[in-house]
Amino acid sequence: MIFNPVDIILSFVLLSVLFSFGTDRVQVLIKLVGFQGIVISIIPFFIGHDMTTGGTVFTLATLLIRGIIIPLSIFVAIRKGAIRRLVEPIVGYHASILCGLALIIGATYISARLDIVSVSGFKLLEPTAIALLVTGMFLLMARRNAIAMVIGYIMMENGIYLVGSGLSVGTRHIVEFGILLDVLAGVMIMAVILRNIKQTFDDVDTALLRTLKD
Amino acid sequence: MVEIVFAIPFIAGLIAFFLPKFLGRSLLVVIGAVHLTLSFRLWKNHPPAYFDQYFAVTPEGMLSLLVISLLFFLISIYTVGYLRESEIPSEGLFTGSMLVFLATMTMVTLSDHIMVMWIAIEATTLASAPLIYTHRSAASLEATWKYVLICSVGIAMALLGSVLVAFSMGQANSGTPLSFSALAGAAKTLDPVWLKAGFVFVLVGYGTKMGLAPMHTWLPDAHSEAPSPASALLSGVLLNCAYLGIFKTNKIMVAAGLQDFSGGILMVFGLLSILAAATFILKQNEYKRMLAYSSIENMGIIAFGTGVGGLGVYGAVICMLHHSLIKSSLFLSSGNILLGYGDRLIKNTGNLVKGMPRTFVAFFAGFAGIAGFPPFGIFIGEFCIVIAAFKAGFHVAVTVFILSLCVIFAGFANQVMKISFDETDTVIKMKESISMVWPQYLLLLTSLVLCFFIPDSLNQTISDAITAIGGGLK
Amino acid sequence: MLGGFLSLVLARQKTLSRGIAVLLLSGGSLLGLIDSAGKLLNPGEAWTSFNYLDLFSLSFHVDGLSAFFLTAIFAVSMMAAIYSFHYMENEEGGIKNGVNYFFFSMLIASMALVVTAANILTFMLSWEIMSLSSFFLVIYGHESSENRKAGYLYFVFTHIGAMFVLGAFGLIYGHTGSFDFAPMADVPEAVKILIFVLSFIGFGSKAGVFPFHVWLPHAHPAAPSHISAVMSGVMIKTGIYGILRIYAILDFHTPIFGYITLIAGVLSGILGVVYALGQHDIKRLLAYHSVENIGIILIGLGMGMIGAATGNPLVTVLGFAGGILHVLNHSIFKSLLFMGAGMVLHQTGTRSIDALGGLLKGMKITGTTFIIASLAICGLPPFNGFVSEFFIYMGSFKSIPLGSMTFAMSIFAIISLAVIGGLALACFTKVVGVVFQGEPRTKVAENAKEHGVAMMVPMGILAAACVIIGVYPKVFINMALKAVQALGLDYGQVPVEPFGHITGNITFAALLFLVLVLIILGTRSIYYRKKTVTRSGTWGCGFTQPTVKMQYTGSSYAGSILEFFSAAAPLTEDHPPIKGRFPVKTHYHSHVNDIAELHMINAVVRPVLYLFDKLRWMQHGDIHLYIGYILLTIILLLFFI
Amino acid sequence: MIQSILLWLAAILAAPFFSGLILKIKAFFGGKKGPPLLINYYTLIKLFKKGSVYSNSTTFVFKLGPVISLAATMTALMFLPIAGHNPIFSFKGDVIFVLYILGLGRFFTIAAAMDTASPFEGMGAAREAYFPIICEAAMFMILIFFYRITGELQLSAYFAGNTTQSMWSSVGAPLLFIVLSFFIILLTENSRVPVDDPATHLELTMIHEVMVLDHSGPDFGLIELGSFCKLIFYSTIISRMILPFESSIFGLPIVLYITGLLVVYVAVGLTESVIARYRMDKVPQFVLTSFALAFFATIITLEFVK
Repeated sequence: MIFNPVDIILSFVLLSVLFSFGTDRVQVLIKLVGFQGIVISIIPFFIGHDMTTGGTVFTLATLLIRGIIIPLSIFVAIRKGAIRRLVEPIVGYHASILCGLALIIGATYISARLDIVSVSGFKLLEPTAIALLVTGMFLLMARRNAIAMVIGYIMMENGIYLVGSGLSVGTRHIVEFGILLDVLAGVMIMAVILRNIKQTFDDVDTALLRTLKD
Repeated sequence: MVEIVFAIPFIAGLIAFFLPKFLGRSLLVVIGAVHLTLSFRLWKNHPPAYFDQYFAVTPEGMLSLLVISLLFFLISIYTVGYLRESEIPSEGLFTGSMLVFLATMTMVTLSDHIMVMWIAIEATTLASAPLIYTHRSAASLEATWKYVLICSVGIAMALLGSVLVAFSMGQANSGTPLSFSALAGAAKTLDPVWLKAGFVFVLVGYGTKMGLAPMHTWLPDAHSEAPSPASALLSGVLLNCAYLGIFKTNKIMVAAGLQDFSGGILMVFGLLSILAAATFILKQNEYKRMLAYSSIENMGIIAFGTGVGGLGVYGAVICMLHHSLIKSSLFLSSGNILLGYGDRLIKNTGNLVKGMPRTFVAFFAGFAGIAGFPPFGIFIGEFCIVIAAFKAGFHVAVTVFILSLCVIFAGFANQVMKISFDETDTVIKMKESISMVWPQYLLLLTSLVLCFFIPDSLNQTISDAITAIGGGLK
Repeated sequence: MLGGFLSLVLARQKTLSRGIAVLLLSGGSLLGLIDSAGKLLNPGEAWTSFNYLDLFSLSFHVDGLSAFFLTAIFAVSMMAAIYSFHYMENEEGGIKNGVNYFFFSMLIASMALVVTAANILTFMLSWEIMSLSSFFLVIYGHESSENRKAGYLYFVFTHIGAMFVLGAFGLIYGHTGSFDFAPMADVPEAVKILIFVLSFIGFGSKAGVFPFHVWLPHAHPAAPSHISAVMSGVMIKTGIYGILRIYAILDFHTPIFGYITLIAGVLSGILGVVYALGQHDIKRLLAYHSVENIGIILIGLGMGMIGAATGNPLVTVLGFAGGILHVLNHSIFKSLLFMGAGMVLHQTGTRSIDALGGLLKGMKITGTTFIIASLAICGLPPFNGFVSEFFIYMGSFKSIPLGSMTFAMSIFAIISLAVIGGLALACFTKVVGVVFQGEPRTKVAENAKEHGVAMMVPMGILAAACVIIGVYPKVFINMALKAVQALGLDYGQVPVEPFGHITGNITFAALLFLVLVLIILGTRSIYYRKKTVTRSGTWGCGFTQPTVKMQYTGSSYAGSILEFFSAAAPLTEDHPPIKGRFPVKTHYHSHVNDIAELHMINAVVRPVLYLFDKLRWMQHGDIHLYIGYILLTIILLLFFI
Repeated sequence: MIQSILLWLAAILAAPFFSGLILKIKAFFGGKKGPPLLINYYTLIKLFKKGSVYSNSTTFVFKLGPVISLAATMTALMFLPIAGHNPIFSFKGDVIFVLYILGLGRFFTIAAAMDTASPFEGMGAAREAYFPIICEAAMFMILIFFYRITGELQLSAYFAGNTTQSMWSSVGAPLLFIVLSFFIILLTENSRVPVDDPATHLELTMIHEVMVLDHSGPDFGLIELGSFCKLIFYSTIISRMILPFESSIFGLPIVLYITGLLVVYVAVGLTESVIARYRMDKVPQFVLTSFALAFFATIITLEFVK
């Protein structure tokens, strides 16, 4: 079919990915992650599976957590420690954007090679998933700001969630549930650590965390 | 009713957060004992699991579980003494997370469902993070940060891998549950490409947790910064849990007839880890980091053995058992050394044999064991692995294996000799109480006994475990 | 044999009380000795096997070869145990002694296990236990840094050696698929050669074959003397045993083995004795002589292998028998020498040759036995060293006509044997002359007395053994022949006849010589009865006040010879020139560098360290790159799907 | 057998005479009258009449030295075929035994020297220990040569009967080298010029003489006797090698033998009178030449024997 809500939504996500490459503000990143969270958690509605009530509730819960709780918690962490709002890139912004484009293209290419479409009927689903994954990785590697790294981690999880959402119903919920739990707990712990880092070094620049080495 | 085994410590852990010091300590030991007995009963009469599609009693799981509970019991005894000697902030948190950690690890060993396994392993990460941060120092904070972040990323990879494995089921058998046993059963019908991809991701993911090079980077930091009982747990059993994940996935691979692929990758990772360990042990200047790297080495050996297959798998399992026993004893001894000399650097220690003779015995015996000297079991393990590798004809690989073991030994021995015999003018700050030496002795003794005599039932369990992934004795 | 083990096990519990330990040790060794000797004299093969871990089996098997080595092991350990009773007495710390005895008994037991092991696993197990226990014995005196260094060196070398052996075994298992030490049938020859080389390196590093002997001169001085006696006497021989055993297993008679062994033997022989000449520390010197004698043994074995390869029974048996007999001989006189050195050390507290002198006056028995042992180690008749060397000579000569390559080899062997003999003679005249004769150079040496019956009795017994074997070698040669038979060189029953002749001749000649000596002595003493015998100072050739400092020291004694070998044994001297018309004070210090040690450091250790140093940047503490590793790994792996 | 024993005794008894001969020759070349031919007997008798003086620093080894060295040489002589007669005893490999028994003698001479704590004797001992090493190498080289030809390992197989003759016929040329190298060995082993100068007055430059400085009286006599025997041992071999002729005429072999001995001793005397003693550090090269010769000879024989 020509008009496909999922692909439209996913294209938004890809856009947000590009933004996340370009931006230099932590808040923006957080907002983006929240946006992604909301978007990807509503995707299951549009994927052709028949939604049971339980499934619906579950999806809503996902939306709640991904879209609101997690971003909020990070905001809280920030306000608690009035963290500097810059992401301190290792790779510059413009270079990052180029990287982003390259990543998206690469992602599309790869997903074309492994025919995941057979599993889920949507063209953009897999490229977006891979793009999110790699973006998360990229943020983890290319941003010295600890918060940016956490966000990168969340993006990765989002990507995996997308991949998982291509699964058939029988196994999907447990997967989603697991991811959700993991992200929640993980982000909570990370937030705690963030705060501690802030208190110890009164900065979240991971360049300070390079003392342990051989 | 299998779940109770991890339910109890979980609840206890939650309680322990709020208990006063003394109660917390005693609770630790009590739960350890209870857990030990429970897991023994589990081992003796395999009861069915309540959520039987998520949990099951598998031989390889039982092996790790037994090791876990034995180690935890002894370590908890040690911990009591340790807590008495050293002052650490918010002890409740410490004991609590110890128990929760135990619970999560138990859950790993009992889980049969891919996702549950994954959740459990991630949970171990989160549960052990506070343990590493116990000392509240900048360094420990950094270690925790790296530990959590790297492991989470790795585990995320594992998750992706699991999902891909799920993909490999395709539409054909969407009915089958995502449990290892079921998948192993239906292995032939799985799509090999997805399976391979899944295995790669799972291996990298759990390998990160298991400490296989080049994903091992968090390990030395975490082990050196965590308080010794925690490091003992981390290196003694946590790594095994991660290994369990790989082991089970490998089971599917073997069942699907892809053991050459998986075996090859495992061997490569094994060798890489051993080489990495050699690199850093050779000129190490902190003993706890040294021990950590030696853990990496042993994980490498185990992975290598698993990859070799045949007798090698047997060797790998033997190595796993004995490494847990010996390495944890070593970490406990290193805890004594740390308390005694109050310094992490090797050059500031020395003449252990005079200063702390009891600890010296445990420490040196542990070293001999880890270095693969009889009468400790790792000797048998390495022997089997090497023999099997030759039998399978991986001559180059086994040459690298042996040579790097030599290098590691040279470095390790050098450091240990320094610690044990060099002159020093430090005055020992602690006295060796019974509860801080006997756990090590018991651990070593167990390894020693297991080197010469393995009870048939245990032997049966081992062979069950290894036959599943094509480990044969001949 | 089992009886021996039983009491050893007992000894482990009671190690705290020295006496009991010694009693049990020696008793156990005695039982073992009787048993093994019995096995040797009336050939019978014993099997024992235990099930192990339900899949392997620990099996032991005693054939001629094992029995021969067992005899040596138990004999020497018994002596050493008795000796230790008085030697260890003024060592502080009962617990320390206890530990020492514990590992001592473990060492004996494990050595016995090694030579009786009948499959790969058993062998490796006992081998490693042996290494471990001997390591603890080496670092007994861990207070001094050089002992620690020695222990470390030994530990590393022995472990690496074990790894090589493991590799060889792995190859064997890989091709036969069985753990047992059974002759290998259909295995490609290249593999067999590889196995031989690997195991040769592995066992050689235990036996102290050049250039793998580096640990030896460090470790032996470090250990207490009775331990050095055991280690140098029998423990390093387990390496020889291993080589022989592997040779028997391979069941493949190529001259290449012979060449390898022989050349290694010649190198170790000559260089060993040259380095020995350069030593000032008496125990180091003896240690280097162990290297030399291992060389001689290997020459014999090499000859045997060549003989076997060229299908010449006589050469084969002569070579092997000579080598194997030399194992026994060396274990006897070398342990005797170490005991003597131990006595000196125990009484004077110094190991430096040039600090001693004139001990023969104070220590009659020690001195005499030491001289006897020196004569034996120089291979002079009528002592036991001569017998085995004689056999090896015979073998080498016999192999001259066997073709050009063998001809070259045998010339090589004979000449080097001759040179070794000469050098050894020079070296031991130096030791005897400087340590036991002349004037004492220090106070301690001046009033050194003997002490400890338990220390002298074994020395006496061993010295007697030297003479007995030297004069009446028939029985022992037969033992050696039994051992050779066990090699399975498809000659079946080795004929005792021709060798009987040889031994007969030796006995005869020795007796003849002794009779002659006695006659002359007798006449001399009778003659002297009515002579005026006066004592006075040594004729100082015009010097009116000769001082003890003017004596020829060991360094100066060996100087000219070392010059001759300076290529192989670079000599570093530290000697500030004398200044002024009335020179105040100067000192002279010389040290012979072991080229093997130098090159081992330059060629092996340094590169390895360098390489791994370069790799250390991996762990540079930046989390971003850590995560990068993970990504990279995955991307790489994805290519293999 | 009886004959052999007689010859043995004769050789021992005659040894001093020939040594005296050397002195005579040297004197002759020096233009002096020189001592009587029987000088050595006189000295021996005189010595045996005397008493002994022992240094305080000596032990029983010092007394043992002379005895054993003498006994060693005598034993060696027993295995040597004199004038082509079968020796008293002989067995396969007796050569090795003989060489080593001589080594034993040397050991004790050195030990006795070291016993006196005199720096000069130590010096001599060091040299005595050093040079023979190379000699032994050369000896064994020669042995290999002989074995190569005869395939036997006993002196009787080389020098008894017509074996030597046949050797000449088969490998004449190399044998010349052997004779030469053996002569060098003789000079070294018996510490004659140019290796050592027994007649010099400066102890620093001696080898053998300095080692026996402290021996006196009968002991010294024994030593002297021993060295005479040693000399005659070597020269007997050479004389047999240069005059290997066998004949049934009674006494002719003896005559030949004696002439041979005369030649050898004269040669020694000549060398002593025409050549000066080498510097000590030159000596090893000199001795090595003998080894080289023997080696060369052996290599050549490879061609002959094929």
